[in-house]
Amino acid sequence: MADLNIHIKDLHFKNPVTTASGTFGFGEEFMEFMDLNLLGGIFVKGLTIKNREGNEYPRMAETPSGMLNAVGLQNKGVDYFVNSIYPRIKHLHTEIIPNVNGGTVEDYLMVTEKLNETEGINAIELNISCPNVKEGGMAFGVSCPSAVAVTEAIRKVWKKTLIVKLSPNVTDITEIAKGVEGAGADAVSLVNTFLGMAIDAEKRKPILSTVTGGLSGPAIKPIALRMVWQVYQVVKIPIIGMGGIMNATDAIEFMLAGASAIQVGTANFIDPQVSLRIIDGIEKYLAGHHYKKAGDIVGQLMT
Amino acid sequence: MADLNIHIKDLHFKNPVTTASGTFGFGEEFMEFMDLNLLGGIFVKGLTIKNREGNEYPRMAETPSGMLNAVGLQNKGVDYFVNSIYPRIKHLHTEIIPNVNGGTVEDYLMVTEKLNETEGINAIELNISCPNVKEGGMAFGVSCPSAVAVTEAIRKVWKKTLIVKLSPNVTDITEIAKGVEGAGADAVSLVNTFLGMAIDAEKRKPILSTVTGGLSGPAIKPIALRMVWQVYQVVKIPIIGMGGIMNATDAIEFMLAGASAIQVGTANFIDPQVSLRIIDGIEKYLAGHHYKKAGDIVGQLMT
Amino acid sequence: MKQIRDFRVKAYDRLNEDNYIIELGCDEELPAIKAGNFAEIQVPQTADVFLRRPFSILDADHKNRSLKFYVKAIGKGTRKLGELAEGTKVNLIFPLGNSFNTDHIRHALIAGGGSGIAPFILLAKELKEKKIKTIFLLGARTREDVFLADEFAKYGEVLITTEDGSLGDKGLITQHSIFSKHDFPYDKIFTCGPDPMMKAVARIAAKKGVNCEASLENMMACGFGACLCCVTETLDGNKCVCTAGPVFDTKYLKWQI
Amino acid sequence: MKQIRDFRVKAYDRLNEDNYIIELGCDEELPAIKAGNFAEIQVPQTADVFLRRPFSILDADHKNRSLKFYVKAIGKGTRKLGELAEGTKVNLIFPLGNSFNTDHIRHALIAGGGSGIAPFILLAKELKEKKIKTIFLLGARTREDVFLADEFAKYGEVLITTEDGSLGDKGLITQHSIFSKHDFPYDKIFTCGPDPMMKAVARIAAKKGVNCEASLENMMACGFGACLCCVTETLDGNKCVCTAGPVFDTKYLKWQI
Ligand SMILES: Cc1cc2nc3c(=O)[nH]c(=O)nc-3n(C[C@H](O)[C@H](O)[C@H](O)COP(=O)(O)OP(=O)(O)OC[C@H]3O[C@@H](n4cnc5c(N)ncnc54)[C@H](O)[C@@H]3O)c2cc1C
Ligand SMILES: Cc1cc2nc3c(=O)[nH]c(=O)nc-3n(C[C@H](O)[C@H](O)[C@H](O)COP(=O)(O)OP(=O)(O)OC[C@H]3O[C@@H](n4cnc5c(N)ncnc54)[C@H](O)[C@@H]3O)c2cc1C
Ligand SMILES: Cc1cc2nc3c(=O)[nH]c(=O)nc-3n(C[C@H](O)[C@H](O)[C@H](O)COP(=O)(O)O)c2cc1C
Ligand SMILES: Cc1cc2nc3c(=O)[nH]c(=O)nc-3n(C[C@H](O)[C@H](O)[C@H](O)COP(=O)(O)O)c2cc1C
Ligand code: FES
Ligand code: FES
Repeated sequence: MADLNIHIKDLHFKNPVTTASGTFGFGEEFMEFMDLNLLGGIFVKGLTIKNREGNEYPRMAETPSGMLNAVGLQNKGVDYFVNSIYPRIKHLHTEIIPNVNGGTVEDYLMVTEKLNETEGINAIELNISCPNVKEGGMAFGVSCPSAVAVTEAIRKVWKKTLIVKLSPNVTDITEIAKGVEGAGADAVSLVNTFLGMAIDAEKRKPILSTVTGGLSGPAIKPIALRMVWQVYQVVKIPIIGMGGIMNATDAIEFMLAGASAIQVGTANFIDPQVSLRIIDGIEKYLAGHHYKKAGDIVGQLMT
Repeated sequence: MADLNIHIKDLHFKNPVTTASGTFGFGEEFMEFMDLNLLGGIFVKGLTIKNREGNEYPRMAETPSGMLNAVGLQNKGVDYFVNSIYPRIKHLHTEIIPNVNGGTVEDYLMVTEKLNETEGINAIELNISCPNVKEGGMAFGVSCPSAVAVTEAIRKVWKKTLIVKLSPNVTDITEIAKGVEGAGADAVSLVNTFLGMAIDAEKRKPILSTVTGGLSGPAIKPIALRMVWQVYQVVKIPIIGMGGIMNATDAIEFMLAGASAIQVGTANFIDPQVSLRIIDGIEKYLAGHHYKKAGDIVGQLMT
Repeated sequence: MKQIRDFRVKAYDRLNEDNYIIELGCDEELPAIKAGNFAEIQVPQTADVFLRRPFSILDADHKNRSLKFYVKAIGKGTRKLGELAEGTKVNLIFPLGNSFNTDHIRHALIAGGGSGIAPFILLAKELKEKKIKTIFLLGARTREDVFLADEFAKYGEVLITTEDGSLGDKGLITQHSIFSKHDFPYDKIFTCGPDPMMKAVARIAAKKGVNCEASLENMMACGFGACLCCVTETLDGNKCVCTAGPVFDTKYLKWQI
Repeated sequence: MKQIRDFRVKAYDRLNEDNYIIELGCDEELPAIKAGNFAEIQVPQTADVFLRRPFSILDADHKNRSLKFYVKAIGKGTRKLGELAEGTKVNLIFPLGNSFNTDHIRHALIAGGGSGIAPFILLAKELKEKKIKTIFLLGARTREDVFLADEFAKYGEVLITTEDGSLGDKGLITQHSIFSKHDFPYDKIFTCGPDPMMKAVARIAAKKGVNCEASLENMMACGFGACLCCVTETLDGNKCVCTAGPVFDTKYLKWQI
């Protein structure tokens, strides 16, 4: 059987399949559906320094081959995660990666410092691309100087693996990717959701309470794939790819385009066991094409 | 019956439903399917100064709720259009709007000047957003200064209605929209296709000969709708909206978000008669909601 | 224990043009199912429906390994679900959500508005088993919108209100005389239906000092607590209707009532 | 005249696991259909297929107002099209494309590779009507991949090659002895199948100075000349296979042969 292991500095994925932040809760929601130890890693729901109630209902709209969400980083704050949630999931034999959010650089720093003290956490994902919060979030990720600034600040305090999650809502994602690489990121993850909107024509009203929200699902796959491929041409650090992955073929496409690992997001809602099927499918593909390890297909698109 | 007429300077659409450039040929391909005189207007296939063979086959990939194309502006040049095609379609009682393309500002100017001399053409659509050509195209549309420069240059020579077609592949589409408005555009049309990519995992190759192509269809609708709504907040000139419109409800959503008229693109491939159904549906909606004219719903989203 | 399981369409019971009961059967034994539980159904054979759709479990037949759902066709998914050929595979995640609390009740009032009747057949069965006296108050726009009244009659007295007076009392559910009568013998109200109606019922319950549980139908993306899309405001902040609900004690909800 | 018309699934003829003939019927009279024409079929009841799919018209029964298509299931759309219940509505745009030129032929050779046989039933009928002697050369990987041989036998002699030799001559279609025999009586070759095979046939035709027409199967988004996606390189530049083709004189194609 092919070797599926992926190492990104302190981080060790036993296979390239991880779950995307905000689509997999804290893992516990899926325990009845699967053995979580089989996953490469779990990117848990976005954390902020304080408790956040998130946006008002309605927060969701279905769209063709996708969905919009406007959750707005509802979470009980990093302390609650560290003290109450993490102890319940730290025994899992899979990497648990917190997704770090903030309205200001200081916020990001404070969250990171709390996690610094938590044993067993080998990596954080810096979310500079959330389109659903009024302050911070995506604002950091759509300008290169601010993306660099927050990455540099966190790099100073976080010594283990630092993953920066990029926004697709930009003219040139390669510029931002190079910027955060220069600022010390160990990996980039992309993409977060696309800013979109849905309207109820009969009521003449937006469907989401926040008017706009983040688009995810297969609809965005072609754009996400293009971005991964573009970023792969310009950075040396590993890429964790995502955006509409529904099955193993999709995952393999992202890997061929340059992703060392992938995240499964919206697909979890439709088939909570989909990640296991994706792991199986990648194994079969590697075997069928006589590859020795998962890393052998990364970036191997013949153009 | 509600008044469906839309006027944009010299341009008069008898209803808000037009067909998108590159998806409706020169109208003739649809004559067997419908009475073209019923359409508000026809945006014909992109024109360049010289004959272009376009990109190599394969030029198309199906994606979830959408498609990628990499046609690359195949056309016989503006002279052929003016001398051979236009005489065959000028009798139609609908607006025929050429879509103007170029690799340099001079190219755009030369095409425009040829059209200047052609009677009956009341408007041109400046395509600064084609993602499928190596030179020019989208490059103009993703930077504000170059979008402004080409618009200003054309404005000097084209006195009738000037529509500038915007690229969605930007961080902030409102900035570009404001720029071209300032440069003298009479209207903006948005969106062109999103830069995307498709991969054949078994062959480990891109599906398109050009690796990347333009994503269209319902997949992009939520993002396109958001962009129309954002642009509506910042410009005073009319907006022609498009991106994934498949039925009357979609069209009405774009109008509520701020579009004075809409273009039907990819949907023409699946149902060549879809535009007529959309006109019908808009009429029914206006009647059902007791509106006197189509213009009354433009931008009437209650947020 | 939550299951992800393939079922097959066994039969439809067409109540009228837009309302139907769908019966789905499977091969394995059903898990325990409680009144109020729902299922996330993946609607097959359509390009229009991306996410699963949540439906209350109307009835569970453990012997025949089948589930029934009452569905009102209001959109793409609910229409398609009503058009499947017998034998079509339909995937379910179930049972989801919490359930009604039937402890310490002497006399229950069930108030179902419009299509908000689905969770009440299982509830009626549970109440009957517990020998709790139950009265059913069904409100609808017209007589054509009153469903399952005969079924409920098996479990207790059925009262009906219609807005146009075409069946039962004329008016809204909350205008029914049982609420204005001096004698209000009920010590628990269960309600499901349109939000304004549930709020009105909750208001009456609060006034009368009677405990009231409502089953909410918020928009859901997952149905099992992963997406945080389905929240409702409670005294403890935003809670997911799919995990903390769908049944809530109305006192706990931050409804402007 | 091109039509957009609803048909209904009448019947399937399952050739083997992956190959089938689907018969679609409609209520109105069929328009004139020529050998080589194709239809753009909208595959219903699936989320996976966005665009229509092009298929050559295998046969047209004007009396019974039905069309037949031979389909090889290779992906999402072709698999779904093989699973529809009788009576399912299927929308078609047809007839599309040009047709074979059967003028001034004395002796025709039809070379069909793999699944590239669909356009040849109508062609065989036309040739027979015109009393043009025709020989059929069918090439496939194994005997399991040879279809409709009995059908073609009604219109002329049938020769078969299989790569593994399980039926007919062993080898590729172009390795069949008729090409190496001194006597080559055919003055027209029609071919359809995988590109490399059609190119090889065209090469032989060029060498022998015989006119050759090939039916191409490029990827299409529309099928009627609107999108310019389906091009093939010709001596006159890029041409749409859906309108300038699908049938091309191979001399006109810029094939590296
Ligand atoms: C826990 C729970 C239990 C439910 N039980 C039942 C049941 O037993 N029987 C039944 O018929 N329905 C029930 N519903 C509602 C049902 O899920 C929706 O009617 C269904 O999802 C609509 O799908 P659709 O594709 O037909 O509608 P769509 O085509 O997606 O939408 C049509 C219209 O309905 C609106 N809409 C869709 N879903 C909802 C919703 N959940 N709340 C409010 N508006 C909505 C949309 O905004 C749109 O305007 C339940 C919902 C929940 C959350
Ligand atoms: C004019 C014309 C006539 C045709 N006639 C017939 C016919 O009579 N019988 C028949 O079985 N098929 C015919 N085809 C081919 C048929 O259209 C494709 O097999 C079908 O579109 C595949 O759809 P799918 O959804 O099953 O494949 P998908 O799931 O979309 O694709 C599966 C795989 O097949 C490849 N593929 C898909 N379509 C084509 C294509 N057109 N050319 C090359 N590769 C492709 C894809 O890249 C992918 O790798 C014809 C095509 C054309 C253009
Ligand atoms: C409901 C929902 C909530 C999300 N919450 C977060 C979050 O808290 N932090 C984050 O970085 N990304 C969040 N995302 C984005 C996903 O992690 C992922 O980047 C995106 O959904 C694209 O992948 P997909 O198409 O596979 O879903 C969320 C997405 C969804 C659908
Ligand atoms: C095959 C194809 C060719 C296109 N060619 C052009 C073109 O020549 N000029 C142009 O401005 N836009 C072109 N477009 C973009 C469309 O006009 C439209 O902006 C886009 O497809 C989004 O709308 P839709 O989702 O409704 O298709 C093309 C789109 C497609 C699918
Ligand atoms: S629907 Fe996803 S958390 Fe409730
Ligand atoms: S398929 Fe659209 S032009 Fe041929």
